[in-house]
Order: sequence, then structure tokens, then C-alpha cells
Amino acid sequence: MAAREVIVQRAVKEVQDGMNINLGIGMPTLVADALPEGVDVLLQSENGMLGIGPYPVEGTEDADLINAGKETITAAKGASYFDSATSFSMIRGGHIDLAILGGMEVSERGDLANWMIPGKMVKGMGGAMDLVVGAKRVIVIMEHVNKHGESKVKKTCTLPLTGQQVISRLITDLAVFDFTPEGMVLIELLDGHTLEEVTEKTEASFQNGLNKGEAKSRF
Amino acid sequence: MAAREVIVQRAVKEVQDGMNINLGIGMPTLVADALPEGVDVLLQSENGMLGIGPYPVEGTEDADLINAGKETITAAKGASYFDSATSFSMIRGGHIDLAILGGMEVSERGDLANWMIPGKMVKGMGGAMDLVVGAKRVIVIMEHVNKHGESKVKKTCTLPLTGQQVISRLITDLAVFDFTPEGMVLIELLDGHTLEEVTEKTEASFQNGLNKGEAKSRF
Amino acid sequence: MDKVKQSFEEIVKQIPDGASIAVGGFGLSGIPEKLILALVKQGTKDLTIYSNNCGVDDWGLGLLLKEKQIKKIVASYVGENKTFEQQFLNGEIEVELTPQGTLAERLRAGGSGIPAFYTAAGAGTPIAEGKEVRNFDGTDYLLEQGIIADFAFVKGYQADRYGNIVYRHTAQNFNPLCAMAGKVTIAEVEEIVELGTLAPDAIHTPAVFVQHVLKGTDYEKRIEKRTVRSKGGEA
Amino acid sequence: MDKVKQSFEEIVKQIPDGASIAVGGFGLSGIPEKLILALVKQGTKDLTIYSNNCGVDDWGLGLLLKEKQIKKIVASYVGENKTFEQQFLNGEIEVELTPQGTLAERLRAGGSGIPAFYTAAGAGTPIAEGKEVRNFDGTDYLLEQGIIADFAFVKGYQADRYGNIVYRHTAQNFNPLCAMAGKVTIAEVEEIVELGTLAPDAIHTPAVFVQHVLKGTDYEKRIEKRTVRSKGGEA
Repeated sequence: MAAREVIVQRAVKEVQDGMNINLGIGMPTLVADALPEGVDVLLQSENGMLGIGPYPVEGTEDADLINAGKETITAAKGASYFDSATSFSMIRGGHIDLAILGGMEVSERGDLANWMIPGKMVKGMGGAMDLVVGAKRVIVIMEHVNKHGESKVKKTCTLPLTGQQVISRLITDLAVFDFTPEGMVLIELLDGHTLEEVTEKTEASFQNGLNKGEAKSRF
Repeated sequence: MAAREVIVQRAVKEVQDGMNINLGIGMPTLVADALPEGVDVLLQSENGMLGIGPYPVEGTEDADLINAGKETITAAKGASYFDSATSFSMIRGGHIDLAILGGMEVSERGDLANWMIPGKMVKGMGGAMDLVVGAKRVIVIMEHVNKHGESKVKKTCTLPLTGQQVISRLITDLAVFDFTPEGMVLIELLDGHTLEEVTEKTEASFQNGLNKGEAKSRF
Repeated sequence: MDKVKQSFEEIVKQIPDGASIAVGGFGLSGIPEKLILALVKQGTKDLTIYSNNCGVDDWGLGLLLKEKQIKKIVASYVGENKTFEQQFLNGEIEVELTPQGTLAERLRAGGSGIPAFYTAAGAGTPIAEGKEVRNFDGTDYLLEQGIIADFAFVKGYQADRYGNIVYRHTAQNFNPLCAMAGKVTIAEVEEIVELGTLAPDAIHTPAVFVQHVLKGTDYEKRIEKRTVRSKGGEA
Repeated sequence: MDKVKQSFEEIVKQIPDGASIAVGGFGLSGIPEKLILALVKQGTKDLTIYSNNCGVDDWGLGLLLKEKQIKKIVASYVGENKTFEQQFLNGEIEVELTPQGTLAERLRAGGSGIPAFYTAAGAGTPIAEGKEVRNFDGTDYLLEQGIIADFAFVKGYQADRYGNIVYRHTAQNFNPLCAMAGKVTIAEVEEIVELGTLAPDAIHTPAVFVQHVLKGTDYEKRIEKRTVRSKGGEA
């Protein structure tokens, strides 16, 4: 499987029936399509919607119905629309069970950087800074190394932060880590990757929790 | 005319077409009934309504449709309902053009006391403290003296305050005063009362602005 | 996802002595009658209640007062209730009076992840005592704290099984704000409708704020001040 | 009380150079197309804009950018706009990036008489620089200020002559908040309906927040990212 597919397939296992979920722009959006039939969740969009449905059938796109990525969408049964302040009341107020977000860098403390590359054009953080402090559980999904083969899982983020100590779990194409009061813990190897490979490709220090059952998340 | 009727008749002159108005419980509520035909205003109720209509025809009372005084009411055409936080966004945010409130005491600085008598049972301030700081214009209507003949228009309020320097205009059964950067100014005598009588029955110091045209309100 | 529960008696079993509850309603309008009655029956004690009012002697939160189940109440107006007066004078109940707009905003803030905000309401008055005062642009404001309650009781008109709620007229009042402020929000409604029936553009409380939904029957919906005009005449 | 005006050209005449404007919309959805076009035509300069985004190169607020009418923008995401990039790199425009939820809340707060509030969004990040940090219950929060704008531009679906507005679907977004934050709020809508037509329980922006209402015609309502699934198939 391609790296992104491995990540998305693993991420989808985090979704439980009945959850209210916010999916970030890009790879996290793909999680929606990968949800198994019959899993009943409400997908939230920062601009002001709960209950995102599938993309519209061609020809039925509606400019008044878009998600936070500005893509045309549909409404699922039981959906609601509201203003953006109410939307972030949900997000900041801890009413969103799970946020799955992309990352540029993650630190061993659970810091996330995913909004800005110094020297490049400033685009803005959108809702990411609110999501990381507000959602009950923040899962970051990203490829383990960048295109130069350098680890994106760092001792300390070199890029400007989106939030400090905000990540519950990190899912890469190689492994899954939890962030606990005792530090970062490896809890799973993905797709046949080995502990040696993960250790080599990870700048961050982490504990091996592979044989200890599920690590207890800090959050 | 009875004192209350004099006050209400004078207060109604403060209402201009197109205004958004909040009327306090008790005597201020009577202003609504005294509005001339054709004056098009929106009456706001703190619990969460804009566009109060007349009392319901007997037999059509609705427990789900009450004003801030808990009286059954109706909705005027163009009314809207909203939650109490939005209601006070309107009030605190300066979107209400005029609040007409009752008073127990008013000071020459424009302080208002109208919610609590020490030693008596505490009932609570309701929305009064929000209204006095938020409405664009706060007009207090009350009888000039209490039942013992003592002035309710004070140098300093003896009762606990509802708000400090919040009143734009005071209308009593004797006179009308404005609160200006230069102090309290008498601008009208009502119903045949004389300057001498008003001076005698007013503990507060005020300037005589009777022949100076309308005083400029501080607010 | 089906949040509909059947028994008021069962649903309040999760509420322990000493819990805090945000209770919707204004006066007796839009109050969660059935949940209050179930809590009276259960006899849960030492409650902290956030509610604009405290019912009347024999209805609404007044019933919890009568049974001395309330330890503390945060409200803006409690003047309709003689039971309250007695318990207050006897020192049996603690009361924190807060301006109505401040109470509404505190509930919304707590539910919105805002720990505190500034408001001018109450500055320079007795309720400023003990509160931080801060001047912005020449005006004094008080720092007020967001409210998060262990539970919220709200009363809606219609709901679906996801927990989307619409309220009727001024029975909306504090209900959506309490729904936001509750860690566990329990909604009672007059009607449960099929999913997809409520217009998505007109939902007052989106499902995310609600954990349990129950249908109440035989609502009393008492009126405190019945004011009418005669047919064709004046009030 | 009739707030309906006829001419977009006339209504923007009250907006002077240097004015601040809160502009509704998210991306290109629910943007006040006609008011922006009228302001472009008028050539008003040195504007401060509060808006979640800044349009695209050839539509929405991007048109004001292109004509260099904007001095400063407060936004959460401006990445769709190359004109912006050039002006930013040339130092021709000032930008204040603010988290999306913080921007929404700042607009609501300003319109609600709340001068400032605390939020955890951005604590420990570059945007905390220069802001007061305060710890509540072990978490750091930033003090953020309410926004009051000289004017607000909002785009509704339907309005009545009092200025009650309903929005359609996610075109609601920042519009009700901008309506609250504007000292003078100008709403453009697709349809003006008879007073009493809009359901009082389903009005998104009550009349009190709106000063002027205009009907726009021939709305373009551009779509930024057209994502579809084939009939019966997947995306």
C-alpha cells in the first residue's frame, strides 16, 4: 500500500460509533471515505456544520454548502448549520470527540507544527490552533519522513508551533505513538516495518511500548 | 393625572420611530400601551425576543411566550426569538437604542439604584445591570419622592447601586433631568409643577437648564 | 447513534449528591419539568444549581428547594419564591446573584472553552466585590468566569435521535446555553421526530451538545403572570 | 421601519477612506459580492478588513486587494490569494493572523459588549507574542480583544424590511458575527420577503443588528473547489 493509504487505513480504526469528529484538510479528509458502512458518526466542519455527507453528485454542487477545505459537499440526515462562533464553541469547548489533523512536524512532547514554514508565504492557521486545544482527542497523521528522508518526528519542532503538548496519538506510515505523562511511547508497528527502522527514522526519543498493551494517553 | 400617568405620558415622547427598545418591569411596561398608533418600534425582552406584541386575547395565552416580567404576551409581525446570550449581546453590545427602567434612587452623578433594599429579602438584579451599561440611552422613570415624602433624587444613592453614571435622562412626575459632563440639569417641569417645588423636593444638586434649550446628554 | 432514553427515573440515577446542574428555563417557561420531578423523587442532595430563577414555591426548582436538596444556587432573580427566602434567611442555602446577561454569557463561555471574559455589568456595584476590575478604553469591566456544570437539564420542543433540538418561542431562553455548559446534557422534549425532519438551517441546539434525549408527556407548562386583553379590547 | 435601500452604489458612499469593515463569508461562500464590487468601484482606500479569508485573485476581497484598497487585514487564512502574497512580501499590506475560532469569537464579543476574553488557542505559539498569557486551572490562555468595526458587510439568503436575516446552509459562517460587530451593518440578500414571512423561531440575525438591507441580483456564487462523485459512485 502507498504510505498515505496505510496511514488512512490505520486512522479509520480510531473512529467509534457515535463520535463527533473533525477531519483536517488534506489526508485527514480521506478518512471519511474509508469509514466502514454502518459506522454512525457526525462529521463537523469549522465553517459551521455538523453532519457532513458525501461529495455531491455531479451537477448538484451548491456554492452555499462547502466544508472547511472549501470543497462542495452534501448534508447527511440529521445535519445542522450554525455560525462560525457556535462552531468553535463546539471545538474549543471540548464537544468534539476526535480531531484528526495533518502534521509537518511532531515533537516527542506532543507539540504539533502544521501551519507555517518560515521564509515561505504565510497562509494562516485557519482553525488548527483551536482544534488542537479544544478537541477531546487530537490524532495527527503524517508521513514519518519528509521527501529528503529526514524524520518529521522530532525532539523539538523546528517549525513554528500550532500547539504545545496537544497530541494524543501520532499515526505515521511506519508506526503509532502515544503521548503520555512519561513521554512518547511506540504502541504499534505498521505494514511490516521493524522497530529498528522506526528507531532509525525517528529523531524523537520514545519508549518501546509494543509488548505492554495499549499505552495510556495523557489526554 | 395620577403621578404614574404623567410619567408614562412624558416617557412615551422619548420613543422615536424605528427604535429598538427595552422596557423594564412595572411602570416602564406601561409605555408600550401608551405608544401612539403608527409608531413602528421593536420591543425587546431580555429572555430572548425582539418584537413584543400586545397581551394575548383571553384564551390564547401561551406558556412558551412570555416577556421579561413573566407576563404572557404575543409576537408582533417581524418578531424573532433567540437564546438569552444573544439577547444580552444585543443589550450589552449597544444595539438597543433605548432602555426605560424604573428606579428606587437616582444620584446627581447619574447613578441608579433599583434592585436591592438592604435588610429586605434579596430578589436579584435580573437584567438591570446589563441594561444600564449596555443600552445606548438609559432613561429612568420614577416618582420624585417616596411615600414618606423623601426625595428619591439624591446627592448620593443610599441603596446598593445597579450602575454607576449610567443614566442619560430622568423623568419623574415633577420634572425631567439630563445627566451631562457638567452635572445634572433640569430641562423640563411637568404638569404645572414649579422650579421652587422641584428644588425643594430634590436632594441632588442640579443646574437649571429650563431656558437653555435641550441639555446635551453625556451619552 | 440513538440518544433517546425512556425513563426519567433511570436517567437521573447517574446524578450523585453534590453534583452541579445547569437548568434551562426563564421563570416557569421552558423549564425541564420532568427531570426536576425525577430528581425530587430521587432525593439527590447538596446540589449546586445554575439557573436564572428558582421556580415558585410549588413548581419547578422550588420543589427541590422545598425538599432542601439545593446547597447553592447561582441565579439572577429569585424573588418569586418564598421557600427560598426562608432558607436564605436561615442560612440553609448559599446564593450567588449574577446579572442575567453575565449568567447567560458565563454558561455559553464555559461550554465554549472560554474560562473568563470581561463585562461592564455590575462594575461599581456590590456584585463587583472580590472580582478583578479592569479598565478598557476608559470603562471599568469585571472579570467573570465561564461555568461548566456536571450536568445540564434542558427542555426542548422537538428533538431527533441524534439530539438536535428546537425550542418554541421564548421557551428557548437559557436552554441552549445550559446545553453547552453541561458535561452531560439531558434534554426532555415534547416530541421526538424522525431523523431528517428538523430543518438543518433552523436547529437551535446541534446534536453535539446533547447526550440524552427523553420525551415528556402531560406537560403542565404553568403560567406565572397571566396577562390578557379582552377580545378586541385593550389589556 | 423600512431598512431596504435600492442602490449599492449609494449605500457605500457613507464609507470613508480608512474605515474598518467586518466582511462575512468563508472562502467564496456567503460573501457579500455586490457590496465588495460597489466598494471596488468607489475606490475607497486604506481599509482595515476583518474577514476569515481574503478572496481569490479575481473575486471577492481579492478585488479590493488588486486595487490596493486594503491597508490591513485580520484573517485566519489567506493562502488562496497570490495578489496577497505579492503585496505582503512588498510590505504593502499589514496582516494580523488570528485563529479562526478566535476571529469568530472576537467579532461576536465586540458585538456583545465584551472587550476581551481568554482562549487557549495559540498559547505557546508565535501568535502569543505580545499577548497577555494567563493560567486558569493549569492551562495557559491568551487574552484576545473584541472587534468592533465601523461597518459590516453581510450576505444573507432572505431578509424582511426590518432587517431580519436568514442564511442558507454553510453560507451562514461568519455573517451573523460580522452583523453583530458592525456599528453600521449593511446586508445584501437574494430575496426580500414580506414582513411576517420569516419564521420567528428560525431567524439567524435579528433585525436589531442590521441597519440597511439591499437585494442583489445575478449572484455568481463561485465555487473554489468543485468536488463531486459520479452518479451512484464514489468521489
